[in-house]
Order: sequence, then C-alpha cells, then structure tokens
Amino acid sequence: MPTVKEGTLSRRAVLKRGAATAALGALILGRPGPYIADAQAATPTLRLLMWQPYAIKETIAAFEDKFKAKFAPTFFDGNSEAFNKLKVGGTRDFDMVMADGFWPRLYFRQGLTKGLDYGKIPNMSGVFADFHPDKFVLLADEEGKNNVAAPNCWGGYGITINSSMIAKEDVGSIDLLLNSKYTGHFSTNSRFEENIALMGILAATKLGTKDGPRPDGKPFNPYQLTDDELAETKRLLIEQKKLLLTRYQDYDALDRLMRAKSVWAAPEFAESYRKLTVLRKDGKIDFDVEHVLKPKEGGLGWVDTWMVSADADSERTELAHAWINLFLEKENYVRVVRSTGYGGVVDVRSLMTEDEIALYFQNRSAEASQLHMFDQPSSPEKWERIWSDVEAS
Amino acid sequence: MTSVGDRAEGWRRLAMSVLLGLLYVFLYAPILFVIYASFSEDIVWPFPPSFTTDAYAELFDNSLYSDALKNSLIIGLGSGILSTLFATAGVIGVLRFPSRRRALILIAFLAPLFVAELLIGISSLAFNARLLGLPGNLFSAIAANAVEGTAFAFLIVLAQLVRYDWQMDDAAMVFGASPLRCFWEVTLPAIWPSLFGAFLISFILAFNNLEISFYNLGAIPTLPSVAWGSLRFGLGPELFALAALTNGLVFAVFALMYVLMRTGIVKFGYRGV
Amino acid sequence: MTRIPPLLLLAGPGVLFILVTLLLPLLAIFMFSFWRTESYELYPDWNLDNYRVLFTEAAYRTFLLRSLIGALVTSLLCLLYAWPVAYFIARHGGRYRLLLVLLLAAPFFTGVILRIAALQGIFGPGGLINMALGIFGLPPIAALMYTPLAATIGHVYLFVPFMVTAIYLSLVNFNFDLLETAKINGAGPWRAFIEVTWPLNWIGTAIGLALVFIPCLASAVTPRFLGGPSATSFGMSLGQQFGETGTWALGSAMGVVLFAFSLLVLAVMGFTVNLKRSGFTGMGAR
Amino acid sequence: MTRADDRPASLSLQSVSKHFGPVRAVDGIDLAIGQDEFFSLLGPSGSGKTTMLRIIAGLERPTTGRVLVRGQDVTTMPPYRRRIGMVFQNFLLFPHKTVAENIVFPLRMQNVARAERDERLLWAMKLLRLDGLAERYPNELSGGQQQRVSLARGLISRPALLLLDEPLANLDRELRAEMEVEIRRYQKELNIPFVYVTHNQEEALTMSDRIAVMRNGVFEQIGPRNDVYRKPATAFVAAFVGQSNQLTARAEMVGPDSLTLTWRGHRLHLPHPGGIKAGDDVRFFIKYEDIEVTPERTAPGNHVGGHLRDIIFKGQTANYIVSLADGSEIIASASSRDQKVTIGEAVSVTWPASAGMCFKT
Repeated sequence: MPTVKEGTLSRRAVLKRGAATAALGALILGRPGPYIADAQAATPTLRLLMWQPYAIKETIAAFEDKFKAKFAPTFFDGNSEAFNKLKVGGTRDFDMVMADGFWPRLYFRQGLTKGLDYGKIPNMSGVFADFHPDKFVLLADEEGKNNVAAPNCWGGYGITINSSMIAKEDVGSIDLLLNSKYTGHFSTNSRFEENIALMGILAATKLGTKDGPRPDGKPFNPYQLTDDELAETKRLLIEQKKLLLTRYQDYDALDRLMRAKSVWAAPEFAESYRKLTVLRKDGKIDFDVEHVLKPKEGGLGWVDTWMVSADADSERTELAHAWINLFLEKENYVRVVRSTGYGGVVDVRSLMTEDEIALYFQNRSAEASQLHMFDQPSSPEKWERIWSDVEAS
Repeated sequence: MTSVGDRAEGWRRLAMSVLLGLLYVFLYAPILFVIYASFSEDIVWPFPPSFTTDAYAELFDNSLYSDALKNSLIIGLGSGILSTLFATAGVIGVLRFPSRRRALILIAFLAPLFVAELLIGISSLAFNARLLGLPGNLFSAIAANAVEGTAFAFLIVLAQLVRYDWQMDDAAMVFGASPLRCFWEVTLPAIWPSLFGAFLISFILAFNNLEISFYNLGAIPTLPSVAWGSLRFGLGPELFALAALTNGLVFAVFALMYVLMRTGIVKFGYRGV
Repeated sequence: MTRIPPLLLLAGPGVLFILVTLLLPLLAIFMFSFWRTESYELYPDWNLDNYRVLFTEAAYRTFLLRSLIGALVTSLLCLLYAWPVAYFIARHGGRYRLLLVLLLAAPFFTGVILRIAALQGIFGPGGLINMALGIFGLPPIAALMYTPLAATIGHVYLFVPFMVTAIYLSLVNFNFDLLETAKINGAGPWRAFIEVTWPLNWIGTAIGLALVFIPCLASAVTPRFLGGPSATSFGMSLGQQFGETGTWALGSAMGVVLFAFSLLVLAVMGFTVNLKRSGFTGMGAR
Repeated sequence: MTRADDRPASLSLQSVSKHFGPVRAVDGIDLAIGQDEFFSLLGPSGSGKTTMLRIIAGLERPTTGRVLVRGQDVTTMPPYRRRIGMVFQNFLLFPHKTVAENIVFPLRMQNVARAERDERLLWAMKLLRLDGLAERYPNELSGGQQQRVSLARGLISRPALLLLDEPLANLDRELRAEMEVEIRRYQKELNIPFVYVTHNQEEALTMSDRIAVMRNGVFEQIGPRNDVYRKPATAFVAAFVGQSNQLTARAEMVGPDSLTLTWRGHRLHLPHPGGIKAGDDVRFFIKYEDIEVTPERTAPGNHVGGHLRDIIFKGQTANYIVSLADGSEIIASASSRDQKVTIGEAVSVTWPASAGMCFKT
C-alpha cells in the first residue's frame, strides 16, 4: 500500500513542477494564456487561411525545420468566403491570408491586413517583372504607398476544350458556352462571382457597352457592371443553364467528367487542362485538349497573393515574410507549379523542360495584364439576387 | 408442421432480410469505394485498378491530417461526453420525478432535432461572432455540436429507459446505497448499452460534422473542414486513406463485438435467450 | 435548508445548455433578419425588406418548393424502406440486434463529403456503374447523376439510417405478443400490422420522419454535389448567403423561414400524435 | 439462535400525513410498533398502506408528522441511512448480480468487512435454505427461490425493522401458504419487528400479532388479530375481514346486551355493540362459519328457512348457498366432509344469538 501512495505523491509533484514551469514560461513571454499552452508558446505557430494546393509538404517541412516554427493552415474555397471569415471571425485567428485580383487592396483598406516589407523577401528578385507592384499595381494599395501582397501564382478562368468534340470554328469566344450544338456537354464552376463576371464580359460585348465610356470613368471591369449589363448577363446565364451538365464543385469531378467525355468544354483555372495534357502525352486519353486563356471578348484572370494579417505580432510577421521568401525560392517554386498546375510568377525556366515551360505559362507572363482581374462584386446584394434567379430558373 | 401461414411468414422474413442486406450494400458501397480508391494510383480514374500505398505514406508524412484528426476527435469526444451526460441526467429526471413541467422539459431536449444542422451552425456563428465578438474555437464547436448530440442522445436513452424499473433504485436505496452509489451499482449496469449507444451516435455526429463545425471553428482544421477546403482542388488521396483506416478500425471493433456476442461473453444489454 | 427539486437538478443543466446554445443563437438570427447587409457589412436599421424579398421574389419560393418536394419524397422513400428493415432487426435480430443497428451508424464515421464524392465515383459518368454498363456494351444511365433524382438518392443514402433507427427504437419497446392476440381474434398479418403495430409505433415513426424531413429540407451539400445545375435548394442558397455573398440579413430571414417550417412539421406531428391511442403509458416511475 | 441487537427497538409514527395534491394518501396516522412484533397493514388497494410503508422506508417524505425508528427521528433522513430492510412485491432482485451478490448488497453498502460479509452470507443462505444457489442469477431462479433471496437480502444486515410490501402477491397459492408460516418463523426467531403490507386478510391473520386495517389513509381499526377478526370496530372492517353475510334492517327492540330486529319477515336477535336506538337502520354481518345449515331446525337461536341452491366445494370446507323465499341468499361455511344436506332440498339456516356484528348506518 505505501508504494502506491508514494507513487501518487511523486506524480503529483511532477505535475506541479511542470505547471509551475509552464506558468513561468507564460509569464516571461508575456502571454497571459493558460499554462497548458506551454508547448505552443515554445514553438511559434504560423496560422494561415489559404488555398489548399499551396500547402506543399516539402516547402512546409523546410520551413518548419529552418525556422523551428509550426505551419498551421486552414483552407477555404473562394475569396469572399475567406474575406467573410476574417471580417466576422476577426483577424486574431490568422497570421496570413491569401487572396487574388483586387481583393488584397480591399483587405488592406478594411484594416484586415498590413503592408509587406519586400526588403525581407529577397526572392522577389526571381519574380517576373510583370508581377512586381510597379507593373501589376494590385499588389500595392491605391496610393501606391504600401505593398499589400506578394504574388504567388497566376492564371485565368479560361476555357478548356476537348478538341475532338468541339469544332475548331466554335473555339475562341465565350459564346461557345452558349452554343446549343453541344447541349449537355458544358460545365462551369459553382461560384457566383466567376460565372457572373465571365458572362458579364460577353453581355457587355453584345450590348456594345464594353469599350464605350463607363459610368465610373474607369476602364471596363466585369465586376462593375451596369444594371442593363447585369440584366443581360442574367438572361445569358439562364440561357446557358439549360446547356450545362452540372456545375462542377471540385477538380476531381471536372477531370472525371472530361475524361469520361461527358463534358467537352468548361471554364476553369487550367488545372484540368494541365492534367489532361499530361495524360494525353502519356497516351492515357484519346482526345486532344486545348485551353483558351483569353477569349476574344476578354477573359478573367487572377494572381494569387500572400498577405499578412493586421493582428500578427512582430514575431509572426517575421515568420510570414520568411515563409513567402522560402516559397518563392526557385527550387521550392518549381514544386509549386508542378503540383498546383498553375502559371508561375517566378522565372524557373532554367529548371524546366520545354513542355513544362509552355504548360506553366512561363513565357506568357505578359498576358496576365490583359486579363480582367478578380474583384469584389460592385454590389454583392444585386449579384446574389441575379445568381438566385439563375439558380431558380 | 409447416402451415400456409408459417410459410408466408417465412417468405416475408426472407424478403425483409433481403431488404436489410440491400440496405447494407447501398450504405457500404461508397465506403468500399473510398477504401478501394485509397489504394489506387489515380483516385479520379481508379479503373482499371493499379494499386499503391502512396496515399498512406503521404498521410503519415503530413501533420495537417493528424491535426485535423485530433481536432475532430476532441470535438467528437467532447460533444459525445457532454451530450450523454446532459441527456442521461435529463432522461432520469423526467422519468423518475413526474412533474407538470415534464412536457416542457421533453420539448426542450428534443427541440434541436427540429432545427437543421445548417441553422444551428449559422445561428451559432451569427451569435458568437456578430453579437459576442467571439472567434470560433474548439469550445464553441463542441457546444454547437453537443446541442444536436444531446437531442439524439436523449432520444436513444429515453427509448431504452422507459422500460427500466425504477423500483430497483428504491430497493438499492433502502439497502443503504446513496443516490450516486445506486446509479453506479444498479442503474448504470442496466442501462449502459443505451448510454454507450447515445455516446457513440453523438460522437459520430460531431466527429464528422461539417455544417455545424464549419461555421464555428475559425482557424481550427477538422477532418470535414479539411475535406471541404481541399474540395475545390480535388480531395487528397490522404483523406481517402484516413477514411479507409478509420473504417478499418470500425470494422475491427464490429468484428470483435460479433465474436463476443457469438460466444456469448458479452451480451450488450440483450436479455433474451 | 432549501432543497433543489431533483428534477431541476437532473434536467436543469441540459435544458439550460440547450437554451443558451440553441435558443439564443436562433434569437440572434431572428434579430438579424430585420437588419440590412451592404457589401459584407450588417447595419441595424430595422426593416422588413428581407421578408419582402423572400416572399415576393420567385427565386426563393422556387428554392423552398424544391426543398419541400425533395424532403417529402425522401421522407416517403425512407419510410417505405425503413419499416421492413427496422421490423426485421427488432423482431428477428436476436442477440445481434445492437450490432445490426450499429452497422447502420458506422458509415457516418466517413465524412459526408467523402461519401458524396464516392457516390459520384459510383453513379457518375465514368463511375463504377456506367463503367460496368460500358463493359457489357450498354449505354450509360445519365439520370443517375446531376439530376434531382440523384440528389434524392443521395438524401436517402444519408438519412435512411436515422429512420431505421427511430423505428427500431420504437419496435424494441413494442410488445409483439399483441400481434398474436390480433391474429387469434381473426386479423391477418397485414390487418394486424395496420390495426396494432402501426398505430402503436406511430410516435417512433413520426420522430423518424422528422429526423429525415428536417435535415433534408435544409440540405445544402448533397444537392450541390449531386443535383446538377437546377437543384439549388433552400439550404444551398441559405449557406451561400452566409458563406460567399455575405448577405447575412437575407440569410437570417431565410433561416427564420426554415425554422418556421420546422415548427410547422412539429405542429403537424403533434396534431397526429394521440398519446392515448399510441400506447403511451405515461412513462411514470410508478 | 441469532438475536437482533438490544437497542430499544420500535417504530413510531406521530400524526403522519402524506398529501398528493388534494389526495390524502395517509391522513394523520399515529402508530407504535414494539420490538418483537409482527405487524400487518391490511387494506384494499388505494388505502394508503403502500404509501405508509414508503414513508417508513424513507422513499416518500411525509407532508406532516414524524417518523421515529428506535427513538431516533428519521423523518428527513434519506432511505439509505435508515438501516431498514425491505422485501418488495416483485422481489426487485438486481438482475446483473448473482444471488450471493444480491444478498450481501446491504452489507457492502454499509462497508462491512469482507470476512464478516461472508460469514453473514452463509448464515442467511442457511436460514433461508438457499444453499447451492450462490452463483446463480435471479432469472435462473424459481419464484419461491427469488422470494427467499429477497428475504435474505432484507434480513442479512439484521435491520432495525423489516418492511414487507405484499411479498407473497406474486406466488402461487401453495407456495404462499408455505411462505406465510416461514416468514412468521423468521420474525419470531430473529426478534426483528416486521411491518407487513397486504390486501390479503388471510395472510395478515395467519402471520400477524397485530393488524391495522386501513382505508382512505386512516386506520379503521388497530389491534390484535383476534380482535380485528372477532370484534371489528367498523362495518368496513367487518366486511373486509373474514367472510360474512352482509344484511341490513331496522332495530326494533334494544336491550343492554342484545337487540331485536325483523329482517325480511324473520325476527332476529343480535349482540348489541352499544349506541343503537330503536328505529335506527343497521347493517349486520353474520360470518359464514357461524351459520349452520341443516335439514331441519336443530339448534336454538336465529332461524330462517330456505332451499339449498348450491354447494361451493372449497376443499376442507364448503360454502352452502341457501335461497330464501324472497330470492335473497345466505351463505354458510362448514366442513365439507359430512354433508347433511343436498342441493335443492328445503333447509333450515340457524345461528346463535351471540353471533353477528351490528353497526348503525
């Protein structure tokens, strides 16, 4: 019996000592939190709200190893979802967040993120000139004073086509997606923003308002549509809906649908296009694929970026810069484009084959500036209504 | 001895067992598909089969999934325990101490069944985030999940406990058992299978809950939220591997239960011959 | 010494918990439904616009109607399928009853997204079934995926275990000897079922119906994945208001409408349940 | 012989009432039970006897009044501190515990050391003749065995008091008769006061030293079993205890010890219990066994004539049903061995003037 008692006593003593150490640690670090968080206080954690494909295992491992930090990602789907999450849940939850198009400026304007110090990202030197803030202005705030984001990959919402099924003369225009010859063989993604914006370009073209003077005095932006254009967009979307097989929710589904030859044309971020191209080369599919990055009416584009949350403390801000820098390092970056299948913003041609250079748009960085960048809808309420009407039709 | 009635009864019984079998096939086909795909080189196009265990290697290589699994387990266990405790206490209260307020208590406990998960998730988010200014965390996720879990647990425990003879507790008390001791010695041994069932159901509901947890978790990944986040880009084979492992474990537990029941070592509350 | 009534002591914490974590949030939603959202911001200017929009705009009515029909069809299918299955387990499951029921719950260990993805892998174009049909030179069945039918199959898949479990829990408390009495008094098996088994298990069945109907009415994920372009449901739209478009006020109003329909279901159920005719013995301790 | 410990033993209830809303289940009961008493609470269902038992056990708290066990006020004490034993109607053996585990349960709850527990278990198993059943589970026992286990569990801790709530109600007739005798034997051997609740007058009469007859929450009568049987205090007791012909008439002549009345044309003499005046309506009871049915009038006393309609054979005894001229019936009970009358015969019904109990209505 006495042995048992001794045992409990000593265990309790150990627990006590541990708790004391932890409390002391918390005190030194100035963290008032419960001392159970001891282990986490010792290893700084970088908490990211990000797109899943960029969580590349090797880069993360290198980061965690080099900076003795923990990489803690949360994934999201669309820009507005992440924006809502930060706006509602607060910036305390995250140290870094990703966005594209015009969104980084909005985050900054709303005080959700803070400016980046490019001086701490020496690997920006490897980035194509087209993706520096002086040329790609959306990386800086409106006044051009602060760099609000760092680029990470780019692409469009171009149309991937099964060339064996779609006639050559039908390719090249957004109109293809309304061609009733191919009824039941289209698919678009399920997000309201891309659907409305892409069809908005076509609507403005048809109405002839695209290149005329705009109400806001700025050049045409498919996210700033007039009510007439929105009405036409809605009409087109309703017309298009009858032709759709489904709206794909995930790339697995789109891949499968294209491989099964159920879907012949679909606007997408060129992910499926790249996968199918590789499969074609390996002889695993029996049809050719092509990708129209910029239809003749105009196309949507995006540059994914990294931002630092306004609430990140100095330690985590340092870590965030270190992460961006490591991510843009050429050896790591090759892995990024290969695993994501997106266009690369870092010049890694020296590490690639000719095929890869073409596949990952390494020679086409200039085209990015010709695309309409993703933006916040001028009125989420109006867009919501249009989308509901389309979905209900 | 077989009369016409017996034969008809036999046919009905056979038909019902076939329906049950088909239901299991229907329910488990996607599970088997997940397991099959987890061993497949290309989960998008797993035919013709070509096998690999890469997904499993990746799974153990990536801390994201273990974090998500851990968080899912925490939410499942937390919500399961909380739900079972609330529900058991509630059922005992309602059954043992008749009162005019009983109907109100019943309604309160079963109310969550009439509120869709989506609504629970969204309203908790709206309340916590917009009104209280609280960021999502494990506790809010556990609480929001436990609401639904409590209702389910209440239903399960209630269904079993209506048959319990509370005089048994009177007997124990007269012979010197305090209420707690009485619960432990007499009530619990009789009702544990239903408590276990209630815990299991509320655990499972919370463990894999997407719609409630999604809106209440802020930065904390769980299995369903990882699945959701990676959806746009295609579900990682690791998720298939993880699901396959989970199911392997579940099947193993069931196989063990079957053996125990078969040999009659444990009856799990079954009182027949 | 003031004694806390034991009923309060036992049931109090649970009731309080549910009040705080269910009722307060619902009240919050109710409040927001009278507010206004603009560009992802909520403004507390009290108005009925959201409800006006919901009741005048055809789109939301369509979503609601789709969801209602979907939920009704699914509930009915589940009901028809679940009864014989639950009956078999309760009556003939013997010592394996618990195991047979747990087997219904086990698929829930796999997340809903994964299972729905797997359903696509089985029923979709290029999926298992159509692939098999192709091997035999048969044309693929298009209706299996990306149609309202596919969403219904998905719903039945997800919710039939709830219905079976609810009916099963009712049947294990049912005295099957009563059937013998009915038969001795001249009722055939079907007659006995309709006169005795069904009414005495109606509460369990009603609970099962609610357990299927309500989540089905609010379902967002399943129609989104399986239903094709014209299956947008009320729940999908509702989720979108909170997730993507950030129109919280309208979303809250949709939530209130959804809740109102749940209450309606409860009311209808309450109306059909006659405790005295349901063999309800009052659950008394004595 | 094992004796209960020597503390001043008794149970007393002091103006105990229990109200359930407007219903007075127990209404101002006073009672004292001695150390060596076998006390029965007899009454029809709903009379409040079970509620009283539950109050004594502590399972119900009285609305007013006090409960004392061995002089100690236990009114607010929860059941598990009262150290009372109890035997339940449907035995209430714990189905997941073996016979031995069931029996030693009270000792475990009182933290009695293992050695003593085992010793007492042996004692109880022997006393109740349960040898060889220690490892069985309750559902493997016969009704009688379950009853014995239930008794053993009630007695093992040698409680200050043993409460028995219709313990024989679920046993068949033969077993019941056997147990009646045994239970009384245990009470006498162990010298523990028993409070026995039953609606069965035979049980109460067989076993008890004293009986309280209960109705509507109050005692109609409390006293030694002979008194309750022979000298019922109220018409209710007279009707409830024993088997009697219940008749009504108007008193005509009232003397100090006897009264005379005319019942359906027959002039009858009955003992006068006091308090009845000439002209009062009375109910009177004649016990079956006090009546004699013979072919011709043989004995003095009250007499009516009629036809023997039927004989109900009861085994040792038989009930003779006699139809009178006006269609009413009188029942008599006598040994079934030598029947002097046959069915359909004209018979004479007689009973002594000292028999019969008369109450003012």
